[in-house]
Amino acid sequence: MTQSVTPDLSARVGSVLLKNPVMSASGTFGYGLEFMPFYDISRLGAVIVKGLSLLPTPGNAPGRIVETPAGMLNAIGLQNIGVERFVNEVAPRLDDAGAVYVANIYGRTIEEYEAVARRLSDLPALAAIELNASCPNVKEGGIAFGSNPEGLSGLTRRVRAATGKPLWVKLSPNVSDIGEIARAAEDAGADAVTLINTIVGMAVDPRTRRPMLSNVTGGLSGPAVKPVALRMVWEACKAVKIPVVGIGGIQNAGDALEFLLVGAAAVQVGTANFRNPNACVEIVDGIRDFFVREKIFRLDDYRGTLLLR
Amino acid sequence: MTQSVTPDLSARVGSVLLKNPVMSASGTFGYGLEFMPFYDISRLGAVIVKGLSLLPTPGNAPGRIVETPAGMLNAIGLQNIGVERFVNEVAPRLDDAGAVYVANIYGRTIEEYEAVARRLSDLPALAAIELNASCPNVKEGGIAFGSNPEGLSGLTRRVRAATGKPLWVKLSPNVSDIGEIARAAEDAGADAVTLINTIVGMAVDPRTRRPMLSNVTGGLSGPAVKPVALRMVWEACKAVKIPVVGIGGIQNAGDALEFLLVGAAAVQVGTANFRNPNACVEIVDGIRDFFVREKIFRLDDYRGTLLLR
Amino acid sequence: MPHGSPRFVHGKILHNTGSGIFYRMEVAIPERIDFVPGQFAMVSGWPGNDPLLPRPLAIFRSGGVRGKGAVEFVYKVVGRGTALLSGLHAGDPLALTLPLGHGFEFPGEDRSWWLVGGGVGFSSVFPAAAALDGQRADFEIFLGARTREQLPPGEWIPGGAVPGRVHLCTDDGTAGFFGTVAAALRDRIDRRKSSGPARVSILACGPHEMLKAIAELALPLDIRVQVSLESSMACGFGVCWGCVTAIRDGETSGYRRVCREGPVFDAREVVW
Amino acid sequence: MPHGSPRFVHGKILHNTGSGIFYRMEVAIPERIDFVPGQFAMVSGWPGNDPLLPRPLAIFRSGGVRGKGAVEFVYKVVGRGTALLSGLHAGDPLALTLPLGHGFEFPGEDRSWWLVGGGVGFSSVFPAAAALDGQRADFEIFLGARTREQLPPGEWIPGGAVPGRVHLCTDDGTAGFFGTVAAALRDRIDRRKSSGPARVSILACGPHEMLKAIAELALPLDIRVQVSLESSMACGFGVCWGCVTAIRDGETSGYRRVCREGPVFDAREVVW
Ligand SMILES: Cc1cc2nc3c(=O)[nH]c(=O)nc-3n(C[C@H](O)[C@H](O)[C@H](O)COP(=O)(O)OP(=O)(O)OC[C@H]3O[C@@H](n4cnc5c(N)ncnc54)[C@H](O)[C@@H]3O)c2cc1C
Ligand SMILES: Cc1cc2nc3c(=O)[nH]c(=O)nc-3n(C[C@H](O)[C@H](O)[C@H](O)COP(=O)(O)OP(=O)(O)OC[C@H]3O[C@@H](n4cnc5c(N)ncnc54)[C@H](O)[C@@H]3O)c2cc1C
Ligand SMILES: Cc1cc2nc3c(=O)[nH]c(=O)nc-3n(C[C@H](O)[C@H](O)[C@H](O)COP(=O)(O)O)c2cc1C
Ligand SMILES: Cc1cc2nc3c(=O)[nH]c(=O)nc-3n(C[C@H](O)[C@H](O)[C@H](O)COP(=O)(O)O)c2cc1C
Ligand code: FES
Ligand code: FES
Repeated sequence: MTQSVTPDLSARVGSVLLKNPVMSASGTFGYGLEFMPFYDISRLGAVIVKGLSLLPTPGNAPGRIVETPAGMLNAIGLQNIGVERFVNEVAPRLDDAGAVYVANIYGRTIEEYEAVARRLSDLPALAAIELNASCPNVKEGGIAFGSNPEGLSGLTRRVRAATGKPLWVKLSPNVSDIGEIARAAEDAGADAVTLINTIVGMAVDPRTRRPMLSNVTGGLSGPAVKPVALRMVWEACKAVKIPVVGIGGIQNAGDALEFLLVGAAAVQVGTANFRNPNACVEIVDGIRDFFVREKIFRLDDYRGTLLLR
Repeated sequence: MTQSVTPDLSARVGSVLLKNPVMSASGTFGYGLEFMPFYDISRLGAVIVKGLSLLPTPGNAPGRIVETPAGMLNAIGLQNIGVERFVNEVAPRLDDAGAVYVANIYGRTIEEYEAVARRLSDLPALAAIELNASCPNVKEGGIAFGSNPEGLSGLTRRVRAATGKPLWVKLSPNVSDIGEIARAAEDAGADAVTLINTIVGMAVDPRTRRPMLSNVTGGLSGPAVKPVALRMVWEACKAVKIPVVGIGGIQNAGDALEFLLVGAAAVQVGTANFRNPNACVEIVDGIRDFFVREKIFRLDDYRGTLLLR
Repeated sequence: MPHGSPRFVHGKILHNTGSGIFYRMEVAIPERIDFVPGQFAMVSGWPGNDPLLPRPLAIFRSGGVRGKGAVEFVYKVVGRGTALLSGLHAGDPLALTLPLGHGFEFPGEDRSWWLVGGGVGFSSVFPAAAALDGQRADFEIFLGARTREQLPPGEWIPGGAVPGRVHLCTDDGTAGFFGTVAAALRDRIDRRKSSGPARVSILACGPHEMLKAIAELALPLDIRVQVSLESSMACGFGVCWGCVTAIRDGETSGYRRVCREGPVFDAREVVW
Repeated sequence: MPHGSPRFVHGKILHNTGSGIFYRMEVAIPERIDFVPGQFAMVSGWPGNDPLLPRPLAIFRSGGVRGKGAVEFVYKVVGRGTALLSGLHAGDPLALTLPLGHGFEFPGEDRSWWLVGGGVGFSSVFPAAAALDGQRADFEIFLGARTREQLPPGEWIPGGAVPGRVHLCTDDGTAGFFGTVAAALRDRIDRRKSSGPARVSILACGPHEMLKAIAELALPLDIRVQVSLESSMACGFGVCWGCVTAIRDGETSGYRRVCREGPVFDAREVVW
């Protein structure tokens, strides 16, 4: 009787069924294809591609990243090839690779958000659209929408109307009350919320007296933010009924399990990909091993089972 | 001409003159006396003692701290001996030690805050009162006051009226707009703002399925939060005219210089004391060495001189 | 015994080698330190801020020549910090705050001592044994482990060569007494009853469950029990209030710092 | 030259020893890898998350026997990551992503090669020299350093025994040419004019200012210059867009990834 049943890792984010709860986080996984030398990306729950805008975007001047204790600041400024090239050149290759993929989008105006969402709706295989309402690194990156419930609600409603694809809204952690923001997204028709995006931070060089980033401030990610991300995901899970996707500082299966335990439907892995290109699949395997060891047969038997005294 | 002039490190936080800009942060330095075996605490700009309440407070059940990547979560729950014992037993010994000291206070109600502030006003040598409007770990620890401008303004006004001591208001980082909160404190009569207090975070054990802290959530401190703290201090410096004291993840002189560079009048060092009991004085020495090397004669010639393109 | 005032020192590893599941590490420090058995050091000094906090380790031995000091530790790899320690080499730097905490007390009266170490708990019990051995006091040692391999090497046991002094206990019976140290202690208590009225004092360090079982067994018989508790610590010298445990104080109880009022407490005062 | 597809491997340090200001480290890896001179590895694998990011190091040599591989790096301690590396010992684990980036190009035509390394820049230039030496090509090496001690040991220089091939330059004149490598190159160019029309191609790696000076000197003379640029990198394999530099593309310019389109660029395309 030592025979072990392979646990069922399948996860559901609203209407989107994933073979496992591990996705790559936008902006840390390129367009997905870059990982093909390392592993078969169809093994992931989903690939979330780099944030797409209506037109190709050059991004910020160099001085875009700086390492911080157990974290990093980035101010890439959403450099990307634009939605048109994505649809024509990248999407077919993701289809060929058998990947489940989600497009992360942003616009300088609500109309741009709508246009990008509309264009992406043409892609039959696209699993969902993730609305980046929280990029701290471009003035127009949605931060104006993402840091108050009214702004987020308006944006979400408009994009919701522009596409039939499942709509995930990515939330900014730079707020007083994440539950309130999550509810605003839910009420405006989001199919899921994903969080956290990066926390606004800064680093300066005491000797040259200059900021380390050309953009002065940047977004903090990596293990350093995990405790904050986990708390916000927990709060969001309590605040809304739609699925919550947990993101922030996940490096290994144990970290991913923490987010699932507090109620996340699935997780995204970002900065960890940089140090270990295999991070995402190692996390899938690690979750499976944990479930085997702990005799948990289905993800749903574990999700949201945090014990409070 | 290689003779070097000792730089003038004296700092001013409103009417309070400090021999150097390095203070210990509340809750990480006991009542100050615990450091006497390591060094003469009168060498510090000031000692900020553990948060004091009207009555002795038992604090939270064990499971109070947990280490996180480059940081730690704490949920001490403000265990302290109460203001009366502080005034009678501790203050005289701080006087004897020649220390400049500041009392950090909190109350469950505005009236308690007032009472603590009033009792402390009897201490001639007390340099200032730091109002903790931002402890995330006790329901009554001021978080209700600290996370919105109106609450903070009301509390500050009342405590301002209750004491003639310089009043520093310690701000919570768990807000959307730190500048707005800092302005609320300024408008309500604060002599300075100090920030950041800890960021609310969480950690759970995937195997036992329980929170690591008895209080479920706790406050994140240490190097992990430095980039966020620095950004908020920079924003606060731009928002108010009163002095801003920078706190958050300072481990060494370089970190302290970053806060001074973006405009902080002085800094506080917290979690670093745990790993290195000499951290505060090593930072004083490190700042002095840096000034000698860089031929900076006075702190004021360096403070707030960040170069933006 | 009075404890020396703590200091923060930079040391250099002299050796750090595994013996079975235990590592033994000696660190050169600028000056010789005295310590009371049960006292500990906060150990850090590895590169980077992760792990961030120092780790508490009982002081296993302290020595030194010509003004220079050296301290020794014994540890078991249980997590990230101890794994990192085990990867350090001779010559690597290490920072230490020591000696810390309230150690075992040795009241002057004539009595027998039973020293109990469970798991790596022997690391604070052996220094007590060494002190008693130096005084030619009457003591016995009980060592508990899950299995034979998890017992400390016999040659580490101070005064261990004296016949009848050392009682080994394993949960799986692969060495010595088949059962827990608490069960072995019960046997020993029964034998004591028949052999006479010598006063006994127990000093114990090990897993919480073991300490609790010993307290429940010995306290009703008026045997004095001192236990060394564990706790997650941030500072180790009493300034963060992170390490507290509930301690009875007359009618009431309150949270006392394991790093300062402890780690050694009178078992009667611990809220088990 | 085509570059091999990158892989992520766990290695074990074979040796890691300082020689003057440079450390030379060899790492055993599961399989042999091929690389183009100028390609690099992202190196990490130390305990803890601080430093968090891997560090880029040029692949200095690659070898191996019986299916197992080994790669060698040369590095200089400049900050936290390299300091941490320098404290690692034989037997310690290390994780590597390699080979990465676009290396130097060696068009087939008959020409002379001038290889220029400033500071630790020789680490990507010597592999190019080794390749040219293997082809018995005509090449000369220019090495610049602040002072004599900061030059690499002579025996590291591939083909360095050939008289007249190696030009040492020091800013303080303590060895070889008194001045920068750019000044030494100017001399060499002047001498070349007199000696004939052989086509020359420059491969250079070193401080940005040095590369810029070389580009300004050589490009107007129609000497082809390839430069290996540095940049802060998070991933090293093209997915974070953190490492970009401005590159001219016809009339316009855009940000290209140093880790992917580079680190070696045609000096004409770099926006200096
Ligand atoms: C006063 C004192 C003296 C000690 N002396 C020794 C000694 O001489 N030799 C020795 O090997 N160990 C000793 N310990 C225990 C030692 O400090 C811990 O094993 C160590 O801190 C674990 O660090 P880590 O990073 O390896 O484990 P972590 O990764 O921090 O944790 C690994 C596991 O151990 C648990 N754990 C961690 N720290 C503690 C703790 N303090 N108490 C209970 N569980 C914990 C965690 O919950 C986790 O399950 C002592 C502890 C104290 C308080
Ligand atoms: C493709 C490539 C190949 C390289 N090959 C080698 C090599 O073979 N040998 C070698 O010794 N070094 C090499 N380097 C440089 C090496 O990567 C850096 O020295 C190293 O990352 C610094 O890490 P650190 O943690 O020690 O320094 P940090 O603490 O990160 O920084 C110390 C100082 O160096 C500066 N710095 C850090 N990284 C860089 C960088 N990438 N470019 C410019 N300045 C930087 C910082 O701004 C700071 O002033 C290479 C760099 C690249 C991009
Ligand atoms: C270099 C970099 C680029 C990023 N770009 C995007 C982006 O384009 N769109 C987006 O929604 N989030 C972006 N993010 C945020 C991540 O998707 C993720 O929310 C965040 O990094 C926290 O997760 P982590 O700690 O696992 O990295 C980016 C993060 C990094 C580090
Ligand atoms: C264990 C602990 C206890 C604390 N107690 C208090 C307190 O009583 N009052 C207060 O205002 N801040 C308290 N703080 C917050 C610190 O003063 C400081 O604002 C915060 O830790 C950030 O600084 P650091 O990263 O240097 O630690 C406490 C922090 C820690 C880690
Ligand atoms: S560990 Fe800080 S008070 Fe005990
Ligand atoms: S370092 Fe990530 S794209 Fe170049």
